[in-house]
Amino acid sequence: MKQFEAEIISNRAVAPGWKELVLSWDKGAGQPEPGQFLSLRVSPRSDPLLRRPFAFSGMSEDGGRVSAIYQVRGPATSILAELAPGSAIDAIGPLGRGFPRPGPGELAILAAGGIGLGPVLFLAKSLAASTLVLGFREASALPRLDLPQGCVTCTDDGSSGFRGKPSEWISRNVPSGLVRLYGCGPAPMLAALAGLAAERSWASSLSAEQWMACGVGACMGCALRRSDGAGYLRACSDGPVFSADAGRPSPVDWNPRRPT
Amino acid sequence: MKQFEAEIISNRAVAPGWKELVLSWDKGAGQPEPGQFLSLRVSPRSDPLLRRPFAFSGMSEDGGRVSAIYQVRGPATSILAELAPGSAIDAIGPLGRGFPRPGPGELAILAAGGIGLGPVLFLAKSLAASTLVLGFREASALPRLDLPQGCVTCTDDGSSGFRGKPSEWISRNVPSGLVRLYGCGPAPMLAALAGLAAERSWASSLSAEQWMACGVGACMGCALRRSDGAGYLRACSDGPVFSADAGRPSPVDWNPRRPT
Amino acid sequence: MSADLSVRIGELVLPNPVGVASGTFGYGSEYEALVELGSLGALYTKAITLEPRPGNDVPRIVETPSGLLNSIGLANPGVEAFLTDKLPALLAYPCPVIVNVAGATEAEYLAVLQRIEATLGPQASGHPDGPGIVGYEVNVSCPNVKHGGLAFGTDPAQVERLTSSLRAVTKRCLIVKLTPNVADIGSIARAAEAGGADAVSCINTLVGMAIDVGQRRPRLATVTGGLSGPAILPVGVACVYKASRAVGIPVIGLGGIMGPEDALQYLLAGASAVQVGTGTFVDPTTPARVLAGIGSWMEANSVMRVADIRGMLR
Amino acid sequence: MSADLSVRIGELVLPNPVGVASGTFGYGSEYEALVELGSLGALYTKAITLEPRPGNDVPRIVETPSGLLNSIGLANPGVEAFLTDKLPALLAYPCPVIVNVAGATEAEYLAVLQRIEATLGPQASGHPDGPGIVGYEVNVSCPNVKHGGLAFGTDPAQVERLTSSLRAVTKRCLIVKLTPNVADIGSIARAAEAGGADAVSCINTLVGMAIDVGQRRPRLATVTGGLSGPAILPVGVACVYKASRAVGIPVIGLGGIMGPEDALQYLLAGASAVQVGTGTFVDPTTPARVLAGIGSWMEANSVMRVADIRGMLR
Ligand SMILES: Cc1cc2nc3c(=O)[nH]c(=O)nc-3n(C[C@H](O)[C@H](O)[C@H](O)COP(=O)(O)OP(=O)(O)OC[C@H]3O[C@@H](n4cnc5c(N)ncnc54)[C@H](O)[C@@H]3O)c2cc1C
Ligand SMILES: Cc1cc2nc3c(=O)[nH]c(=O)nc-3n(C[C@H](O)[C@H](O)[C@H](O)COP(=O)(O)OP(=O)(O)OC[C@H]3O[C@@H](n4cnc5c(N)ncnc54)[C@H](O)[C@@H]3O)c2cc1C
Ligand SMILES: Cc1cc2nc3c(=O)[nH]c(=O)nc-3n(C[C@H](O)[C@H](O)[C@H](O)COP(=O)(O)O)c2cc1C
Ligand SMILES: Cc1cc2nc3c(=O)[nH]c(=O)nc-3n(C[C@H](O)[C@H](O)[C@H](O)COP(=O)(O)O)c2cc1C
Ligand code: FES
Ligand code: FES
Repeated sequence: MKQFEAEIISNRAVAPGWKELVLSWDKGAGQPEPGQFLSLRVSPRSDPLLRRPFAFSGMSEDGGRVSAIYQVRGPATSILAELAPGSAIDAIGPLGRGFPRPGPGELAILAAGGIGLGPVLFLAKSLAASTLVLGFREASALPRLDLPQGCVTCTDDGSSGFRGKPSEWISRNVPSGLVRLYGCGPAPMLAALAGLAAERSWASSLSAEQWMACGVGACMGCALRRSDGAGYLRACSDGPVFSADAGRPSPVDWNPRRPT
Repeated sequence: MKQFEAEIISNRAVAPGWKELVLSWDKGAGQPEPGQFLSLRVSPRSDPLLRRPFAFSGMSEDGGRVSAIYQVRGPATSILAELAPGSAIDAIGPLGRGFPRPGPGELAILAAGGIGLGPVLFLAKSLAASTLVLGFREASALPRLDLPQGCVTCTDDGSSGFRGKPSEWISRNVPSGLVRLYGCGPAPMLAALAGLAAERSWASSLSAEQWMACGVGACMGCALRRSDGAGYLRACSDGPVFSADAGRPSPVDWNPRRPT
Repeated sequence: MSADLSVRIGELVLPNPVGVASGTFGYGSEYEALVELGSLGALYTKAITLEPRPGNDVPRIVETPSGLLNSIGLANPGVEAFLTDKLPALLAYPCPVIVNVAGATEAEYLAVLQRIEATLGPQASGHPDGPGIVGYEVNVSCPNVKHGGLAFGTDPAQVERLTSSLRAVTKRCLIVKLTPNVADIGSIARAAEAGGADAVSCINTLVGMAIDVGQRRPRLATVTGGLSGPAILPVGVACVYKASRAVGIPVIGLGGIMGPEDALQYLLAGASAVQVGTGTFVDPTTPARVLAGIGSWMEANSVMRVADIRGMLR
Repeated sequence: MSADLSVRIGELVLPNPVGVASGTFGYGSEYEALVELGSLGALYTKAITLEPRPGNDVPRIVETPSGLLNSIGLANPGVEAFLTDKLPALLAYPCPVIVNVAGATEAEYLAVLQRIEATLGPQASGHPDGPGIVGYEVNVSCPNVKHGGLAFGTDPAQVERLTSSLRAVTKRCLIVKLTPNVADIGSIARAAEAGGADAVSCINTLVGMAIDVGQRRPRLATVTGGLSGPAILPVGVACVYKASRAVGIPVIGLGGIMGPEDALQYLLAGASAVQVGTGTFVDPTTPARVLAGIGSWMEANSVMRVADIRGMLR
């Protein structure tokens, strides 16, 4: 983990409202793993104020460049989208705990939706074999990226590939057996994946999203409710990836309901 | 006066730390006069928050474009300096009261320093005859602009033109007689010009600077102390140009001292 | 059927919930070229005091992160000049006008109100939902010279007494404008209600200070000033949330409103209406954008009456 | 001769005026990879309570204009786990450590302090200018459950009593951390001084609230939270200006410090030292940049001792 001035190598649109950022990487910071993230300060002014977390979507062979795929959502990502190649940006990383490797004999099933695309693509690239299932709203949202051969695309409206959610495709197409289900995406998707894994007694490693202030474990802002009710875990440093195995239930509660 | 989205036509460097902005002008707003200003909102975010005032430095013949010469000083002007031609900017103008024409027989002597350059150049262009005296720190600060023929340049270090301040050049070179002394620049310069005019019984029209919040006369934020002690005047709407004649002293106190 | 944007405050009916805040809109004429006065829910004037006041020494304003710090002081021509020079134009405006009143003693507030009431005459009967001077907003953030200079608005007893003595001299709408510089804004709001106020508005500015470290001087001639703008938005929303749960009378919310979302935060927190202050300086279209945005939100959420928004927070 | 950056607070000498604020630096280890602990003037820990506390429900943070609104709550492992799990590392750090203490009753604060004192033993004699646990910062922004939930820090009498009972059990440096959510911070600072505090620090967060208007829900699970960051800088500077003129003991300033100029505003306003909180989240180099910038300013202004800055405001 290190803070340094990264150089923006490229910042190109990959789909409507989606861009891919490529940054120079300081090797002294350590080698990023799939599931880990970096935090960026997009502006020296105080609005927007906080750093923003983005998961790695890849790394160059020599380790000198990293990438992230991001959605333009609000103030920080709008500013980020305007930054030109050659400009410098304040980066901290790698942060958090990434995806564990599959256990012996475990089949790796990878599911991504929304902003989960980047980390899951990175994970797919790092594994010798896996089944990759990507969810999109519709065909036009498919990114102009070299997606791995054989990857399954799902769309909500059936305009490309499977009609439905990645969890539905997996539930219908993956036979029971020794599986580790990997996933990153919106909260309802994580809840569906966690439910599916529990039902099939699969191991699972899911990546959580939560608002962050420090990104390094100091502020307790990114708390996630523990599944055992005994308080909270930090998304940024206890996660963002949390795993469940046969004997060990997920440490965090993936159910997105909010108490009233 | 009107609020409209202006288009940035050009935004080029004219000296180290100085730029000239050219904007499209909505003729429905009315025709800007020398000494008047416009206010710009440089960013949709809330830091920097307030609009910033800039004096007009010129207008195209057809009235469809206006310009301002500005110094990159702080957050707002730094953001402004990065805006590319073609982008839109929220503008309000023309604001304030500009320079009056010289009276019958009055010789127009124009002095500018620092950010006073723009409005004074605009005034010079609008007058058939005038003596224009411009002050700079040193030769390298001279702007790459078509300065009017015969204009006098002064530098603090004598590296170009007269060594000294515009007020000193004027005091030595302008004979007593029917003169209107025009000026815009830093507070000490205005104080010197006001003193000189009083001493020689010249009429004067000087443009004041003050922090502004609304720019239209509503907030009382841009107050300037009255010379008669009876309260305050507003730089934005009572000014920014304030005049003194033989029988009528300057309504504002040009002495920059601050009470303790 | 189109949505009902009107706001009821006591007997008063305002055409829509978006007003412009005291001290940020002069006496209306200054913004006439840029803002359509007929679209304002209410125009709150700059504070009026008994005697003319020149205002504080300069500099009076400085920008802070997402904020504006001001020490204008109560610069105003005094109630007599107000009545002769400003009132005729205010009465002719196509929007309701609320006069903001300030003073250094209870007697001073009272004298201002009595003088204006004497000029206007008692309120016409029926529901005054048209233009004209429809009410008063009492700025209790002023230091009480008889109580060691602490603001009236920091002491419930003083607020109640001041409110009830003003209540006695006017039937027009009486709004008490609360300061956020207190530990428990609910208790101050309750005091205003007990004194007979028709509504409370909050918040006035937060006490703040900025220093020029190069010059080693306070940036404002008065050393401290009042902080407004987006920086204080969350403080204002919290104050409205608490005040609206402490009283039965309407609460008018303000502080840092720059767009419709900010205004909707106030309405959902419990406000019946809002005011735009610093937001008008930054963008004079703010009041109009806020009103339009509230309308769109109501449509999207199938809300027919703006008055219903305050009960919609989950 | 090089400048003297040391800060004296009672018997305590801190190596430099720039500390990191409670709750924003964990227990130090979290930032070890990014911030050189040896360069900190002091490390203020996350609040410690008697029992372990899980903290508030989620979401706990939301960004506001130039601000951060949080409702972490007093999430901490409790004093026993603190002593076994956190203390050994804290004692080994190359910087002075100040333990932030919180509670719901006076007895709870007292028990925490007694428990820590019992473990550490009485303070070594002489000037403790080295590392180790050199003092306590008492967070009086906590609601007092025995007084209807209003924060201890809003009532001078409660602050004085709490301070003096804590004073009785420790010889270590005792700092009372004031809340800005009061009408007169000077009176609270005086109460802390009367109770025997060695210093006061201010400010803690301002009460704030944010609403998701799409969801129609408060953005924080706890509804209201505490506002920090640059938005509150002018409020903090004003509080320090007032508090430092109300008491003879040192004042430690914090709230919104993002760079050297902000810290110098606090020092010129009357602070003897500062703390960086939210600024560390935004840029972990902030404490180091602030310290370096204070040094440059001192050189440019020919100031030899950082302690002299507080008298330099014109
Ligand atoms: C560990 C982690 C990894 C991430 N990786 C990526 C990535 O690879 N690509 C990517 O596009 N985004 C990623 N994000 C989300 C990204 O950080 C946010 O989209 C970004 O901060 C939005 O900033 P903004 O100012 O543009 O929008 P904001 O105004 O801050 O947010 C816009 C909307 O996005 C949602 N949102 C934003 N941030 C969060 C959050 N932390 N938790 C929950 N909801 C949020 C909210 O609905 C909000 O209203 C990641 C977040 C985390 C915590
Ligand atoms: C009527 C008027 C006309 C102006 N015309 C021009 C112009 O033609 N060209 C130009 O470059 N600038 C002009 N200015 C000044 C310009 O508005 C400021 O330079 C600009 O607002 C600085 O914004 P910033 O955020 O970049 O810097 P800030 O951080 O706001 O200011 C940087 C420094 O500049 C000084 N400063 C900035 N604004 C003012 C002010 N209003 N009064 C006194 N001191 C100030 C202060 O010393 C401050 O520390 C004019 C100002 C006024 C009031
Ligand atoms: C320049 C200025 C002058 C003000 N004058 C007054 C005043 O005379 N009376 C009053 O009650 N409030 C006054 N206020 C406070 C505003 O009405 C409002 O309460 C405050 O600015 C918060 O709202 P905002 O953030 O939308 O500006 C003034 C505010 C500003 C910025
Ligand atoms: C996430 C977070 C947690 C905090 N926790 C504590 C705490 O446990 N005890 C305390 O006294 N102050 C706590 N504070 C307040 C800070 O120490 C500080 O007073 C406040 O944030 C203002 O400073 P800043 O603007 O530099 O952050 C916390 C602040 C934040 C942002
Ligand atoms: S973001 Fe601070 S602990 Fe995770
Ligand atoms: S800037 Fe508002 S009155 Fe001049």
